[in-house]
Amino acid sequence: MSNTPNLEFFPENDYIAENSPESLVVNVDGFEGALDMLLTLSRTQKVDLLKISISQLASQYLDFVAKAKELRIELAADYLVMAAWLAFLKSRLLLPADPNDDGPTGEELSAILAFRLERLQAMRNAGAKLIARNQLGKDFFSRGIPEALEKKRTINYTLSLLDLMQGYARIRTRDDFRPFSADRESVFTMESALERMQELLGFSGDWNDLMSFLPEEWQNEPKRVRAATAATFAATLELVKSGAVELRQTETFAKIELRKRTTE
Amino acid sequence: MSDQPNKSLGEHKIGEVDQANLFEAPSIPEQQRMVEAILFASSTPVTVSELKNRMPQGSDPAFALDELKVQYSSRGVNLVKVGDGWAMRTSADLSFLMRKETIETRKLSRAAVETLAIIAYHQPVTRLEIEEVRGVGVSKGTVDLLLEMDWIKFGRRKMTPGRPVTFVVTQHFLDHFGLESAKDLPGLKELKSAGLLESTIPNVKETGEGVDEEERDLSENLDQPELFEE
Amino acid sequence: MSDQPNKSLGEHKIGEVDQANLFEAPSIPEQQRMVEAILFASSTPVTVSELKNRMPQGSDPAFALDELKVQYSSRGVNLVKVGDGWAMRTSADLSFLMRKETIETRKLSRAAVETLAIIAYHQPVTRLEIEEVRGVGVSKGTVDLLLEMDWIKFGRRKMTPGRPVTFVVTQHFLDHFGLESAKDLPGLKELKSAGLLESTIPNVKETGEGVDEEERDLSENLDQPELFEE
Repeated sequence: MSNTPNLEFFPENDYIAENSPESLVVNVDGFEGALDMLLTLSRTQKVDLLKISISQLASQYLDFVAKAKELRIELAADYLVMAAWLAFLKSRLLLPADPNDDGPTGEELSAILAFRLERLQAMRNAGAKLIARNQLGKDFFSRGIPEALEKKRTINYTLSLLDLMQGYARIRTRDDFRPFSADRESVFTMESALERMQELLGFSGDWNDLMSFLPEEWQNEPKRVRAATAATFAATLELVKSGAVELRQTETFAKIELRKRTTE
Repeated sequence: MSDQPNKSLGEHKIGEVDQANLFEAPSIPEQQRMVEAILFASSTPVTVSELKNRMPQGSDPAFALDELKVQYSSRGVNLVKVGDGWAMRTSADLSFLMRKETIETRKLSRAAVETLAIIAYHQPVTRLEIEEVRGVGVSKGTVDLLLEMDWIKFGRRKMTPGRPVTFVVTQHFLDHFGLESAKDLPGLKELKSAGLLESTIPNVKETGEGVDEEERDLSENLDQPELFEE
Repeated sequence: MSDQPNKSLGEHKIGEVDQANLFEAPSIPEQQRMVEAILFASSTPVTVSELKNRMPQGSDPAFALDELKVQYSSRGVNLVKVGDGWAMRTSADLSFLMRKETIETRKLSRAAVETLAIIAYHQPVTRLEIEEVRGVGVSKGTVDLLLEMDWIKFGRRKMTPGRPVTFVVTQHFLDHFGLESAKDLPGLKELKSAGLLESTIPNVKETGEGVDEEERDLSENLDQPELFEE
């Protein structure tokens, strides 16, 4: 117990950095937690881990924490938890075992701590051994020019006879409506009729036969006349709606006449 | 991979090495191992002089390469010269192992189905005729796909201006659909009675002025109810 | 690299193949060439079942692999087993030739090395278990780094309350450290028999009085740096 831990004994010199005259900040980053610090402390006993005096280790650690407090060093929570646990362990080791107490004995607690220290040390050694192994890309190598696996995709198209028949049926059905798309030559659109009417109305203020508005080239073939008449009539209705034109028909099947609406 | 290398080692080099460069040059098998490892790991072909630079003093990579080349010539991987350098390559006859073939099942596009159907029902038929029936153009891709699938082929040229080429269905097509001939395809009436045709059967004669003989034949064909059995 | 393989071919397989699968399986030397080609071409390990999938029907890649492993054991490039897979790797004793190929890797922090070791030796292991061994929390950055390096991955969930996720090492980890399986980790047996891979002390009562033989062996073991031989 004379082995009072001296804070300066910690491995790195920068472990304790002077922050202000009154408080010291412990560079806890140097340690990976309280267990790691205990492991480091245990090495100061210069015996192998299994022969270590846990009670001496506990005292070392508690002295360190006490000194840290005295020096107003802020310690992380896990260091304090460890300190409390070690204080408990020490009391167990010092006091005679209470036969009525079911809790672990001081020896058992010591064994637990020794086991944890050993296990940590073992993993640390294992990690070192692992990293010391030959490594891919450092000591042994894979093929420098790997040959890519060429992925060839074969597409298998499926088509049943039913699909084929349905496809054909679809086209034949569509034929019924073909005039819409097929007979472009005999179609006079309402848009072109409207355009034409707007031009012609500019010159005419009298009543005129709707038929006189048909373009000349659309007045010979019956099919074309019908198309042009329908388009022109529709355009006229559009013009009436917008208030540009007046429309009249004296009796059924009589001529449809129209004139430009004059603004009064 | 026989005992060849050992033989040749004995004959060509080991003696020399033992006497002259005992403490310098690695043994010939060692040099071969080195060349092997360097070529394997390098991401680019390696020249002889680069090998020499990388290998211990007194090495003769050119010789090791020659030996290795022979050894590997019968293996799945060969030593090949690429420009000035050397590299390992999969043996050409095993290139099929480097391909992963996947088979994907896909539905034929609507355009392709319709084009195929028109060819089947109207054959021999020109591209223009297909377009007339479908009411839209037929893309080259669609025709190519059907040709590639070996479902259609070129038929006789039409004796009309421009002598356009025609399309007919192939034996493979018939086999695929279990048909004896294209005439076995169900007619429009069967399609209708099977509920496949919603509207009335159009009168083929009306659809245009220039219905040629074949089309008329077809329309007659379609009027005769045929039993379709699959 | 002797006539061994040919001998064993004759004994084991060729007869079978000739009689049973004459038109199916390639000859054994052919199968070896194929395995060779596939493994040389791939920079990552290839499993036996993948080899089988890529080779012609009736091939027995496992047998070909055994033969090839022997043949390549003395070469500059070796056939190594990595987990479920097989890969071609340059011989580690030739690493001095490979300075050009060496990939500079970042040095791992002590925390990362320890965490990796704990996962490798204790797997499958939960984060909490890692923290218990280290006596300190495991930072997300450390786990992320190891995941990113493809050295660890998530394993099955533990059947304990909360069903915590576990970590295990990957095939790439095995590949990177030249391990055939996680069972080949250095010193694994000793650690196991010393009870140091347990989450609790193997036997509290005994250890309190006297350390048993195995533990004493281990502690000696740990202090004496062991030579690792492959």
